[in-house]
Amino acid sequence: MANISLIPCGDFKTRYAADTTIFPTRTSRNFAILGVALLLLCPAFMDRYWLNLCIQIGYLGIAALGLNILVGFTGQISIGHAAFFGFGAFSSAWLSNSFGIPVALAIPLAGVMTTAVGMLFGIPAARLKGLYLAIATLAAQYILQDFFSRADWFTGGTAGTIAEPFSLFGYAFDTDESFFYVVLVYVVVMYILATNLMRSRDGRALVAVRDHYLSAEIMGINLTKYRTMSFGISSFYAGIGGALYAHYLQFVSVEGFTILFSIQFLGMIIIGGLGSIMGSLMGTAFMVLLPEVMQAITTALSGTAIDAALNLREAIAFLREMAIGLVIILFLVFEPDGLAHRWKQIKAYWKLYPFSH
Amino acid sequence: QKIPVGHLADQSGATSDVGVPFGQGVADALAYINKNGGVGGTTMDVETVDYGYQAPRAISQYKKWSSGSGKVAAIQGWGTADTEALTGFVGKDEIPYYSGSYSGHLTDPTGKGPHGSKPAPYNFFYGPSYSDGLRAMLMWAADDWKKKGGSGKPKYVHMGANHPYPNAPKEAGEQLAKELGFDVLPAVQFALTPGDYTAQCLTLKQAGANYAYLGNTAGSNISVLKACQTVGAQVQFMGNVWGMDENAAKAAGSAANGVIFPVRTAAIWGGDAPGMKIVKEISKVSDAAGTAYRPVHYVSGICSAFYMKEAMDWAKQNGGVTGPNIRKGMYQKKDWVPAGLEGVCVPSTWTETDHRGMDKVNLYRANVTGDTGGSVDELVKAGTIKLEKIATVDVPRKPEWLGW
Amino acid sequence: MNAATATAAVTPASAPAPVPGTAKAPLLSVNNIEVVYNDVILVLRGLSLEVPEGEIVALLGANGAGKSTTLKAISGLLKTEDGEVTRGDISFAGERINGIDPDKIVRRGIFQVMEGRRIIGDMTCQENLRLGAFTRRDGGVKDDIEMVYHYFPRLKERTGLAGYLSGGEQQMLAIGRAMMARPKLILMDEPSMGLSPLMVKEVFSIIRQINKDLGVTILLVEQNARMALQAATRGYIMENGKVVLDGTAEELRNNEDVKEFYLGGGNEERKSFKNLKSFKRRKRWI
Amino acid sequence: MSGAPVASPRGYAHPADATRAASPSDTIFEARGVSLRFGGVQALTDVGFSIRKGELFSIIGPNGAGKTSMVNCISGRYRPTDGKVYFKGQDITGMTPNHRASLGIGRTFQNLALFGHMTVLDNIMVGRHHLLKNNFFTGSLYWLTGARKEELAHRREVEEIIDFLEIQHVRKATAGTLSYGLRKRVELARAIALKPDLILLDEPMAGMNLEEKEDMARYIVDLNEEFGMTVVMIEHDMGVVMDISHRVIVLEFGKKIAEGTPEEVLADPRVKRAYLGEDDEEDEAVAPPPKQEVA
Amino acid sequence: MTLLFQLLVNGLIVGALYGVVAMSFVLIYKASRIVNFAQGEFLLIGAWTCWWLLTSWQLPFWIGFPITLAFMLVFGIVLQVVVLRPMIGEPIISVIMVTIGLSIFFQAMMKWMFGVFAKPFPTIFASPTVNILGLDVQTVYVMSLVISLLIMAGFGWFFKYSRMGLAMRATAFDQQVAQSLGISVRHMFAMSWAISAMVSAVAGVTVGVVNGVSSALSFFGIKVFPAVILGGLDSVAGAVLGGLIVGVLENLAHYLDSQWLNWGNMYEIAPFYVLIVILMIKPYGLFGTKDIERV
Ligand SMILES: Nc1ncnc2c1ncn2[C@@H]1O[C@H](COP(=O)(O)OP(=O)(O)OP(=O)(O)O)[C@@H](O)[C@H]1O
Ligand SMILES: Nc1ncnc2c1ncn2[C@@H]1O[C@H](COP(=O)(O)OP(=O)(O)OP(=O)(O)O)[C@@H](O)[C@H]1O
Ligand SMILES: [Mg+2]
Ligand SMILES: [Mg+2]
Repeated sequence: MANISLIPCGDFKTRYAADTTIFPTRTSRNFAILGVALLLLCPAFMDRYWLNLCIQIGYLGIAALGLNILVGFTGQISIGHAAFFGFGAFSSAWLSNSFGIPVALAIPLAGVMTTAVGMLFGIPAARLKGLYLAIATLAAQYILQDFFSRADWFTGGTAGTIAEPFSLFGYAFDTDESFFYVVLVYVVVMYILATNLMRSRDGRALVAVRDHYLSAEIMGINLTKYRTMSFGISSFYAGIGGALYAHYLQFVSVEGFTILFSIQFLGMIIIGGLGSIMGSLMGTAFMVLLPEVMQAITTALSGTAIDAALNLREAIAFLREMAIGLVIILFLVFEPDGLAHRWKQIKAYWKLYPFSH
Repeated sequence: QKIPVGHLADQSGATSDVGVPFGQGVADALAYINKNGGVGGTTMDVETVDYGYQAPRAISQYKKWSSGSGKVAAIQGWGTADTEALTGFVGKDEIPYYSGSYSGHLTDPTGKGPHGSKPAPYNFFYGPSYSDGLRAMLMWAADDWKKKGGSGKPKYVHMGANHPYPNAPKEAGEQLAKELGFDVLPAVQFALTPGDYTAQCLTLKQAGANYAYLGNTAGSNISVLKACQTVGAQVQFMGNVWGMDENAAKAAGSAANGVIFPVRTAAIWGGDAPGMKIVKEISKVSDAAGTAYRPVHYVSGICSAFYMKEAMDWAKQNGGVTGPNIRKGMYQKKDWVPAGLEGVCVPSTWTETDHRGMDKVNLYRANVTGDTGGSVDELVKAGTIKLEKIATVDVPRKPEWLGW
Repeated sequence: MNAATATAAVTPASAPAPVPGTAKAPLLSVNNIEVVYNDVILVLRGLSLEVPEGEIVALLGANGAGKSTTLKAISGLLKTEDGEVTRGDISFAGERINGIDPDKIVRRGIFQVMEGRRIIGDMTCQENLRLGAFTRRDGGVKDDIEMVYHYFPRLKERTGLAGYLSGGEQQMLAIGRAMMARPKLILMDEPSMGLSPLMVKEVFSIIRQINKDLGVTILLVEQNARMALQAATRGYIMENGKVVLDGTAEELRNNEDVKEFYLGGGNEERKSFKNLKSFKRRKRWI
Repeated sequence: MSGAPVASPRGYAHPADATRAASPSDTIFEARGVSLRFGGVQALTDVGFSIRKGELFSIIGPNGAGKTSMVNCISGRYRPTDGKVYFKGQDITGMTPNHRASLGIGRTFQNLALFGHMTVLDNIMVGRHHLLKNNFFTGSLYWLTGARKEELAHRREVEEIIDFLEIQHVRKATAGTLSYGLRKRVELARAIALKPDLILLDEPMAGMNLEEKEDMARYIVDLNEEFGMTVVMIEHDMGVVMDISHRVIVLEFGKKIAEGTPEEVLADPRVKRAYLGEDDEEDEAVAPPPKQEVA
Repeated sequence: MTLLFQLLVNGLIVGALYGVVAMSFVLIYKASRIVNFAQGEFLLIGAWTCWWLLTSWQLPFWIGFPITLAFMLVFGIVLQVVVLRPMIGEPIISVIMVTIGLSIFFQAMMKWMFGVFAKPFPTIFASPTVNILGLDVQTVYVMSLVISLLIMAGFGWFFKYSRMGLAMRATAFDQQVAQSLGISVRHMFAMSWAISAMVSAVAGVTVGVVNGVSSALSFFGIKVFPAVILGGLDSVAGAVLGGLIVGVLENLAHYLDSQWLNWGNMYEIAPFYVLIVILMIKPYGLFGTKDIERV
């Protein structure tokens, strides 16, 4: 995961404030703002299929960012993220169903509830490291899943529970077009919060714990606190993501939050780039779009000459799944550091051009 | 102008062992309909998509189908994952959703039933609900107990994973079992994947269970059957609709011998019924030679597709093939069978307030004798595997059972 | 290049001269190599050096000059760090070896003692030593372990995991491991780092012994220039990825600049470290 | 210790009296009968010494003598199996390392222990952890909670340290890719950023050439004299130890075998035998230093 | 009481099977620190291969089984050469992700090649069950028990004493150093993948014989994680012991559940609770080596 330590030419800062901004240059910042503005227009020209994909990328991206904070920034692998995602979904539904709390409020509250649960399951992090910790999170996955199917009062048991649509001032955001904005706001806010976190004290402490926990401790960082807290923060993100998911589908069922889903979350951040905030979103997009692209290819193929010649028919579904696996493998073989890394290299290339060598 | 129709199937995912034959049945039937006049002369534009039993993919696919100009008139769906996730959406978008998920709550279109859950006005399925299937088997079991001259109360146990699908009929079944005079034992759980379930069988044996419901899909049911055979637990197993079929009987071998399960059609492949002729024709869509053996799910898939087709026929004549019209089309007749499939599909009735289509459940017994190496075709032909109809049970449409 | 500061005896490095007094080809010769890390960071810019068979050659230079990089380029380990030799070539015993996998290079007889000890922490000393002899197939491994214990008796006492050894003990183990391999050429990266003065002396005498008794050629990277130039027959001094000065050890020892910047104290007495406060100089041949 | 900039130009108070304190109340650290064992290995046996405020104190000894272990006992990485350690009169034996850091103990490591994937700047900012007040909540809200102001104030001080150690040019570089010598310097910077009263340096000059050692020595002397930090240093280069330290203890096999001024210790025959070696071929390096002149 | 006793016996027997799968994890982990998420698919591939040889070629088990093992050996090597070799030196977590990709790939491929239906194994043992201490047990379980014990003893020796075993451990510890010692990292990896694939095939065939072969078998791959961790990630004997413990725990939990608690699902969840408790007491499992924490 070697980094390039070059400072692009033309990077002269005269004030420390200017050196700590989120966007290194004015142009990049303007581009980001423009990007968000363009996204605001999406519902006008995208159909529900695309909006749905964007919404999926949105809420999964928030949860993936949480996992990246835990895995990428703090170095604690978790294979139980889907359970926390699910907990957020159930919490939000429960809060709004049982207590009549408006959904707009229930979502952040669900985030807080999930944080608490996350910290509870983060306690082993004080003593466990690496894969031992990872398997402890696997235990969290199974224990929570079991809890979901048992706790009728909370989750509706195995039958699942309905979740109210998101509404604000009496306006219900129950279409893809309107819910898109809800997710967009959450994505922007959550990503900015994370960016801020990572450039301030506690974020740095998390990274320090990842890179060298022994010296981090000697630099005054309370390992137990930060390791547990990292679980908390990550669960908070998972909870928010899950809550958005719940109010989008308006139905939550235990079935959705399996270990495979947890592994998919891991896939998102590894492909996006560990320890990269924007990478989380890119990785999510990759993992969400990959099956869709493969499906599109499959659809395009079926009925064509190739299909007829090879008699794909039944095979095609399996070939598609195999292709998904293969793309993941190939991607990692050629880009083991993730999308964010490639993105950085592209940027560096252009900045340093023609002196890229 | 074609009628766009969506078809979600699981060909590669966790439930593909039953998803493949069912999906094939649906797809072949739709293709056959198109070849033979379509819906009142208009052909359907069917897109079959394998979603690998992953809800998010089902949702994206649904969004594709439900938006824009190509909005589908109806969808042939598949399992618990997609059906549950989409129930709300199809209700709102008014797209009839025919699925292979038979959870009781999908039979309550208004959500006003005694066990009121979310309304499912656009969900249809062909077959007995999981609960009704289990009720039928319990009624049969009560009889069976008497017939066999068992003394005392028979003991009943619900088995399955703690998941939406195996659990769907759990309470309904235990309730009825009590009413029928069973001694209801605590439910026994086993995962949805194959594994070692010797422990479960040992406890069954120790508790002296007489009748056990297997709520899972075939893969893990086989493990239970085999383990119980090994430890010698003498239990009459009753399988779920999806929990037992020709393939499962083959895989479980002699352990599957004697298992009871509901079959949705009035006749199975090779059976004698007027409608079988069309079924054979349909089968040729994907098997030109016409030699393949088609398991029970395939035939059920055909019925599912044909009910939709007839509702579309009605809709076409009454204001156009739109979701709401197709839904109305489903309500037009009583105890009806799609034209041409007489004796294959079981007469069913849907009403605006009650989507429990079937009130007669056919129970079959799997008879397995000897070694089950070789293909299902051969085994059935040789009589090694035989599905034998043992009863047709009336499950009345009691109002208190609506949506349960 | 500030040639004026170099004495006449020293050959400017830009054109590597054949090693005086040796007619046959050197065991190792590095020819004008360029090394790039991560495809962008140019670290070695046309470095050349030669190591004649049977000699000890010292490679000196400031931190970050590229000494370790040079050794890694020779041993092939550069590959494992995203580095690449983009120009020039390296030949060992007459054969070109750049681009070959590090483990194959070891089989050809080049063994590197890496900077920072790098022992296998979760194995015992003995297991570490046995691993040193991984490429050997002869039966002398047991005897050689005893030989290493003879040189470093402390290692024999430590029966626990090597990861718990003190820094100096680990350094001894790393050197011992190289002895176990019985290579033709050992590349030593700062073998005296972290050793006590007594131990430094011992390590250098061991280096001499390895060289003399076992006939191993040694390329030695050292910060302790004084000791290194005493042990070595020849020396190279590098700055910023290039060799800037080379010559026999004798010549280098007497070079004024080397004296001032590497040996401490040119003409005058040794300066006290205490008095250096706020006094700053910048050398450089470039 | 608030986030606001401190009055003194470098942010460090000059001690009223930089010269060596004599009275025992000036003891900043004391070890009493410290023993440490790891299974069968007795790393330290009954070691006791005290360090005065403002002192530059060296620990020397053969490899494996227990020097690093001793420093680990001070910084809290190890807990002595026996004995106690006191810092500013307080018993800190059972205290966690992070707690000790906030009391004012900073250190560098024998084997580099930088945060390899962070920039040099961030590495040093981590050193300021216990001085910063913002937390994950206020930090996330950055602009709204004063976190930004605080960060910038501390950034300014960190830049002072960067200037002092002359590592401006690698400020933004990833620490893991630096050469050995620079990494050592960054580590020192990180330790200084803690604003410690007692700084522990474990072989700060290992792997450096003469010139770099000179630089390093200069920084250490500056730290001690200008910034008033008490310094504990482990070093194998006798020249440096003799020249700059005020007092030295010698460990061998986990036991203290000598203590005193550099000259006294050097004269001790036991030290000669155990540590320096008897022969005089290399004596030049450990020759008595020339007279010190204090700048 | 007999029920409890029978459950315990069953736990041991099934546990041994978990132990075999756990061992195949440990093998790869020990040589490369990679957690192989495709282990379940290895199982599946082994089971299908053997099934195919036995049904399509009508080979007797005692010929088909060794051929399966040989095939898996080659398969492991090919897989390593084609897919994992380019990943040498890349971050471990990326390699782990590759194994996830492999798992998706092979899962689909197996379904494609062998269909989606569960298929029964031909009868292999003359007497399908053996009575052990009053419990009827599938004969094949006994076979896997014996094989697993043999494998375990073999690997115990291999890693402790053989030259290759040492080299594998060195590779896991630090690839760069291993290469500098002349160890071919590629060979080590290829070897570990080959052996691991072979060992998983033993488990795959066993499970296949008992339950019939179907894609769902691959679930075993994840199921044994607790066993691996319980024993200690890098301990072969630990893996087997971990497997036995998990097996017994499952059965014990089921006993408690069915007799008194009636919570349901305990047999699946209880091992995880116990796992967490054990890890809190022994953070490296029962036999895992502690990470060396030194500064
Ligand atoms: N893996 C790497 N990626 C990027 N740059 C590197 C890498 N390794 C070394 N460098 C850079 O290459 C240059 C030379 O490093 P090298 O380690 O060879 O120096 P050195 O002469 O051995 O110094 P020292 O005496 O400190 O060990 C340094 O500027 C360093 O930053
Ligand atoms: N965590 C530990 N576990 C076991 N033994 C240890 C541990 N830490 C240190 N030791 C042992 O204690 C002894 C002293 O080690 P220490 O690191 O303190 O030596 P040192 O004086 O710093 O030596 P050097 O100058 O070589 O760094 C060594 O023999 C070492 O093997
Ligand atoms: Mg170096
Ligand atoms: Mg030390």
